Amino acid sequence: PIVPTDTIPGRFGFGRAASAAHLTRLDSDVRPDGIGLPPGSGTAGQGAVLFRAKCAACHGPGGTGGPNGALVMTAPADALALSGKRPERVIGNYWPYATTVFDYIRRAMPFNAPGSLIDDEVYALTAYLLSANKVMDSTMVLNANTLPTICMPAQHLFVPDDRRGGPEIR
Amino acid sequence: PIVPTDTIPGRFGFGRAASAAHLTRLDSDVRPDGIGLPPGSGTAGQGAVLFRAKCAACHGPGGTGGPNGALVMTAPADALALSGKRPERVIGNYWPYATTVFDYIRRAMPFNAPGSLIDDEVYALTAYLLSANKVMDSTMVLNANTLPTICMPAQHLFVPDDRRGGPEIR
Amino acid sequence: NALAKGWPAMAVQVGISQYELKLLDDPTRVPGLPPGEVGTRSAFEKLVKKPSDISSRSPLQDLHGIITPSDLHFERHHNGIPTVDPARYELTIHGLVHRPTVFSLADLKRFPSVSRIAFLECSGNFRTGKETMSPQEIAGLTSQSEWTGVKLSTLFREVGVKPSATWFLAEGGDAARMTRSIPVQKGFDDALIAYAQNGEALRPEQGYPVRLFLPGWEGNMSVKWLRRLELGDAPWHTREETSKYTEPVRAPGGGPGKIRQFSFEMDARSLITYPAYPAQVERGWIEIRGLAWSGRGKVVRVEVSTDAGRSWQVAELQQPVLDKAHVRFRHLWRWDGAETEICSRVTDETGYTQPTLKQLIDARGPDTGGYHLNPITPWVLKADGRVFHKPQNWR
Amino acid sequence: NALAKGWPAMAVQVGISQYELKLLDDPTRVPGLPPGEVGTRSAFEKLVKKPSDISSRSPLQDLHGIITPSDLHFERHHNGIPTVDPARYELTIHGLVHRPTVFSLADLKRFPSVSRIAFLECSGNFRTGKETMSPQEIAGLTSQSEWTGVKLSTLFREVGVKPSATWFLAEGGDAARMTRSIPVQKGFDDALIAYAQNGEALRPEQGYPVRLFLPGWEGNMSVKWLRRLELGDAPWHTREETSKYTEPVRAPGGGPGKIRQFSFEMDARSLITYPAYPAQVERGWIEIRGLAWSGRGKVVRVEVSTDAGRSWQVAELQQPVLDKAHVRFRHLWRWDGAETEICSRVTDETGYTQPTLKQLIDARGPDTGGYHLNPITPWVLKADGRVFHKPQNWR
Ligand code: HEC
Ligand code: HEC
Ligand SMILES: [Ca+2]
Ligand SMILES: [Ca+2]
Ligand SMILES: [Ca+2]
Ligand SMILES: [Ca+2]
Ligand SMILES: [Ca+2]
Ligand SMILES: [Ca+2]
Ligand SMILES: [Co+2]
Ligand SMILES: [Co+2]
Repeated sequence: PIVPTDTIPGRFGFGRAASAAHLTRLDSDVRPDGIGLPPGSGTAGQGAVLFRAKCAACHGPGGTGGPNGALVMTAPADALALSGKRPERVIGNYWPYATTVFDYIRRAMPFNAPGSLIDDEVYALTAYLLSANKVMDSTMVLNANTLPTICMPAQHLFVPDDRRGGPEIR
Repeated sequence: PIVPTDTIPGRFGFGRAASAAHLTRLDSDVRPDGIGLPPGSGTAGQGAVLFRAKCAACHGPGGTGGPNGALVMTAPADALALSGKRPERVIGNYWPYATTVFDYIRRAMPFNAPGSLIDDEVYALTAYLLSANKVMDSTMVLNANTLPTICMPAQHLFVPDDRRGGPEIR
Repeated sequence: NALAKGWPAMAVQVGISQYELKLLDDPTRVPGLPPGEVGTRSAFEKLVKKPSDISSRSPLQDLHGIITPSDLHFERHHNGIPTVDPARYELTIHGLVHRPTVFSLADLKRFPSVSRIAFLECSGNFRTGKETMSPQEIAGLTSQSEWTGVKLSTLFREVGVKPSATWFLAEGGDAARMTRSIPVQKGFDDALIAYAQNGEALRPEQGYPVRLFLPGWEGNMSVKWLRRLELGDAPWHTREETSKYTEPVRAPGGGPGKIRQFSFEMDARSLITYPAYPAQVERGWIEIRGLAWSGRGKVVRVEVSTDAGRSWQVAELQQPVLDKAHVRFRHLWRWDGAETEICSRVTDETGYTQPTLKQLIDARGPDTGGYHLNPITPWVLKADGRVFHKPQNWR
Repeated sequence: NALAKGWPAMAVQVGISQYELKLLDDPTRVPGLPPGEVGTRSAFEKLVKKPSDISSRSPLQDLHGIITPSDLHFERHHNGIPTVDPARYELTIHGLVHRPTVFSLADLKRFPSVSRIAFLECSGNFRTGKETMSPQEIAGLTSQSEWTGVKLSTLFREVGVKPSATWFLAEGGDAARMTRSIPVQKGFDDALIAYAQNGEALRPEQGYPVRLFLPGWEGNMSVKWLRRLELGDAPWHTREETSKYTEPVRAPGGGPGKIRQFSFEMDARSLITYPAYPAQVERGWIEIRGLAWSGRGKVVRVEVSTDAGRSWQVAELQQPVLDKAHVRFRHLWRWDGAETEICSRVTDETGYTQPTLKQLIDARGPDTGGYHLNPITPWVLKADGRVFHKPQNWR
C-alpha cells in the first residue's frame, strides 16, 4: 500500500543553540544607527599616526591615492566640476554613512593583516579619514555615541533600485 | 524587422569525400554472410602453432582457460549438464556466428599487440579455435568462402530483445 | 606516464600546506590564496572512483544533484584509454550512403549542435555479495553529463543514407577497436556524435575527442574514440553483441532457454545513495536521497519503503525531470531507531516498475548472467545507525 | 602551496608522454592507459581561466552547453580564497530570531536538500576597449553550475525568524569578511545555503564548504565561505553596498544625479560566444552560438542579427530553458563572405529586451560606472573570416 508521508516537522532540531559568548565573539558588524559599535574612542590626530604607519603604503600619503586607491577627496567637488574632471569616488563625496568606514576598516583593513586593529585604533583611523574628507571636525573624539551622528554629504543621493523588469531601460 | 531564418540546407558540404584507398585501409569488419572477409587462408594445424606462441599464455593450453578465460569447450554440454555444472560460455556453445571469431581476433587479439596478425594467421587461428570447439573439421582450409558456411550450434538460441517497456518483467 | 595520469589523485592527497594550516585557525585574519587559471578540489575532500583493470566506478554515495563531475564519470574500457590527437582525428561514414565522407573534428563542430543532459550506464552495472558494499561498488557504472555534439541524423542527411540501410556499425579507435551494430532508426531518433561533456571537451576516458552517444541505451554501444560508421542492411554480430552483452533467458512458454540479443534499452532503475554503506545515521529526521532513471524515457514516480517493502511512500522528484536522465529523488523520513530495511523503486513513463531481483531471476531463469540487472536494492539500517547492503545472491 | 594550487595548470602543460606519442601513430595497435581514480583533461586541450589579482574569468568561447566545469567557474574574491576546515566549519544564525543557532556542516546536510541549475554573475561583468577581446575578457565573470544545498527558508523556519525581520546580513569567513544586506523575502523565496556544485562539494574558489546562493542576483551577494547570518530590521549599508556595487544614475525627470543602491537582480543579457574573437571562420554555413540569461526569470527569446542590427532572426533555445539560468542559443546562418557585424539580444519573461550600450548610457548618464552593464555586444566579421570585438567606449 502507498501510505502518506511523515508530516514534515516545524523544526528538525539540528544544530546547537548559539551561546551569548559565541555571538559576542562573532557579531561585529555596525549599522548606521550605531548598533554594533564597540566601546572605545579615537581622534583624527591619533589616526594620522596610525595611518602613516599602517595604511599610507597602499592608499598614499594622507589617503590621497596609492597603489590601492584614494580614500580622501583632494579638491572640492565644485573645483573639479569647473575643471571638467570627475571627482574620485571616495568617502567624503560618495559614502552615505560614516559607520561604514568603521565597520569596513575593522573587518577588512589593513588588507595584509585584517582583524589586527584594536577598536580604539579603528575609531582613530575612522576619525582621521572622516576629518581628512572634511565631514568631521578634526578635534572631535569619535566613539559609539558620536560616530552615528555624523552626516555624510552623499547620503541624500542614494536611492534603492526600483526597477522591476519590463520593457523600460534604466 | 524580424525576418525568416535562412533555409536549412540539404547538405552543409563539410568534410571530404572518402577515397576508395581510405576505405580499404579502414574497412576491416566481417559480417556473418562473409562480406568483409579478406583473401588468404589458414588451417587448424597452422593455428595450433600460432596459438601456443601468441595466445596460450592468456587463454591456457589449447584455449581451455587461462588468466583471461577459456575459448574452447572442455566437455560436451550433455556431460556438464549431467554433472550439474554449467558449461563455460565459449565459442563452441555460445557464439552464433563463426565469422565473429575471425573479426574479433583480427581487430583485438593478441590483447597486448592488437592488429599485429596478418590475415593468413587470423584464418589459421580461427580454424584452430573452431576445430578445437568441434564446430569444424580439423582438416578444412579456412578462407573467405569456407568460413561463412560454418554453422554454429548456438545460433538458433539467439533471439532479439523484443521487450518494449510496460509493466511486464522479462 | 604516472604523473599525467596520476595528478588529480596526487592533488587530493597533497593535503593541506603549512600556509593553509596557519589559515585554518582563523581564515579571516590572513589573506587567502589568489585566483588561478584552473580551480582545485578542496584538499579536505577525497572524491575518487574505484578502478579495476577494466573499469572504474563513480562514487555515487558522495555525489549531489544529477551532474557527475567529468573526472568522476565511470569508466569501462576494453583495452585501455587511447590518446587521440584531435588534429589528426577523423570520422569516416561509408557503406550504404550516397557520399562516403571523412569528417575532421573541426568539420563536426561546424554542424548544428545540440546539448542534452542524459545518463550513461554500463549494462553490466550490478554487483552484490557482501554487506559492506557502497552504492559505488553496487552500481557505480552509471554517470550523467550534459553532452554536446552533432545529431547523427544531421550527418546521415549530409552523407545521404540509402533507404536500404537498416543497421550501422560503429567502430572505435581504441586498441579493442570496439564495434557495435546499431539500428539506423536510433541514428535518426536521438543519437549524438558528441565532442563535449559538461561544458568542456570530452575527457579521454569518455572518448576524446569524439564518441557516439545513444541516450538510454547500454553504455557499451556509445562507442568511444569513434572513428568509423558503416551503414549496412543487417547487423554485424560483433563479439560485443554475441559473446558479450547478451543474456541467457527462459524461453517464452518454458521451452529450452534462449539467448537475448540486442537488448539495448536500459531498464528503469533507482537506488538510494543516502543513507547507504558506509554512512552512519542518527535517529530522527533523515532525508533519504537517491537516483532514478530509465532508458525508455522519463521517470514518472519513485517510491520509497522504510519497512522492507511492506508499504511505500511517493518520493519527491527534483525538477526538471529529463528524458533518459538520472533524476534525484528525496524522501523525508523520521527514523525511530529500530532496525529496518529501506529501499526505492521507480516507475517510468512506459508503466514499467523496477522489480526485485527475485522477480528478475524468476522471469529470466537462474543462468541469466550479469547484464541488465536493475533490482530494487535494499539497505539494512541497524539500530546503531550503521547501514549495510543486503546481499542479493542467486548464483 | 604552489603544487596543490598549480596542478591542473601543470597537468595541462605536461603535454604528451613518450608512451602516448607512440600511441598517437595508431592507437588501435597499442593497449591504452588504464582506468583511474580521477579522470584527466586531455593534454591537447588548454582550458584556462584568465586570472587577475582579484578575479579569474571563465573561458566562455571554449565552453559548450550550459554547465561550466567547476574548475573553470569564474572567481572574484575580495581578499583571496580562505582554506576552511569542514570539520571546524560553523554557520551561525542570530539576530531577530527565536532560537539563535549554530549549524555544523553535517547539520546542514541533514536538512531537506534541493538542487538547481542556475547562473552566477558578477555585477561588474563588462569590459571593452579593444578589438582583440574574447568573450572571456568581455564577460567571463559569469558561470553556471548545478547547486545543491538546503533552502534558506528551511533554516529560517528552524531558527524561527521574527516577523519584524526585514533584512539579513550575510557574512563570509574570508579575510575580507565579505558582508552584504539582503531582504528577508529573498531568503523565503529561493535562497540556498549551498554545499555542492555540479555533483561534488563546492570548490574552495566558490566558497567551500558553504556559500549563500541567491538565484539571479549579483554574484557578490552570494557570500562565499558563509559563516554568519544576522536577521535585522534595516539594511547595514556595508561597504559593498555603498562604496561599491552601487551605480550613479540620472535622476528621473533630469534633476541632479542619484546613486542607485541595492540593485540586486541581474538584467537579461546574451552574448555570442561563437564565432567570436579569437576564432576565424570560413564562408558558408555557420552556426552562431551563445549564452543568454536573466536574473528576473526565464529567457523567452533570443534574436540574432547578422547585419549589424538592421534585421533580427529568432534563434533556437536549447531545452530545457530554466529559471535564472544560462540558456544556450543557436542560429544557423549562411555567410556570404562580406564584412559584417553579428550580435544577439535577449528578451526575458518580464518583457525586458537587452539594450545597446548607448541606450544604457543615455538612460543612466555617462557617469554610471561599470556595474550592471548588459549591452548588446557586436562582433565584427572581417572578409578574411577573422572576428573582432567592437569596442564600446563611452568614458
Ligand atoms: C596592503 C595594502 C593595503 C593596506 C596596508 C591597507 N589597505 Fe585599505 N585597501 C586595500 C585594498 C586592496 C582595498 C580594496 C579592497 C576591495 O575592494 O576588496 C582597500 C580598501 C580600503 C577602503 C575602502 C575604499 C573604498 O573606496 O571602498 C578603506 C576605507 C581602506 N582600505 C582603509 C584602509 C586603512 C584605514 C588602512 C590601514 C589601517 C588600510 N586601508 C591599509 C589595500 C590596503
Ligand atoms: C595478453 C593477454 C592476451 C593474449 C596474449 C591473448 N588474449 Fe585473447 N583475450 C584477452 C582478454 C583480456 C580478453 C577479453 C577482452 C575483453 O573482454 O574486452 C580476450 C578475449 C579473447 C577472445 C574472446 C573470448 C570471448 O569469449 O568473448 C578470443 C576469441 C581471443 N581472446 C582470442 C585470442 C587469440 C586467438 C589470441 C592470440 C592470437 C589471444 N586471444 C591472445 C587476453 C589475451
Ligand atoms: Ca550585529
Ligand atoms: Ca565493412
Ligand atoms: Ca596525458
Ligand atoms: Ca516525501
Ligand atoms: Ca590546497
Ligand atoms: Ca534559427
Ligand atoms: Co544489452
Ligand atoms: Co547591483
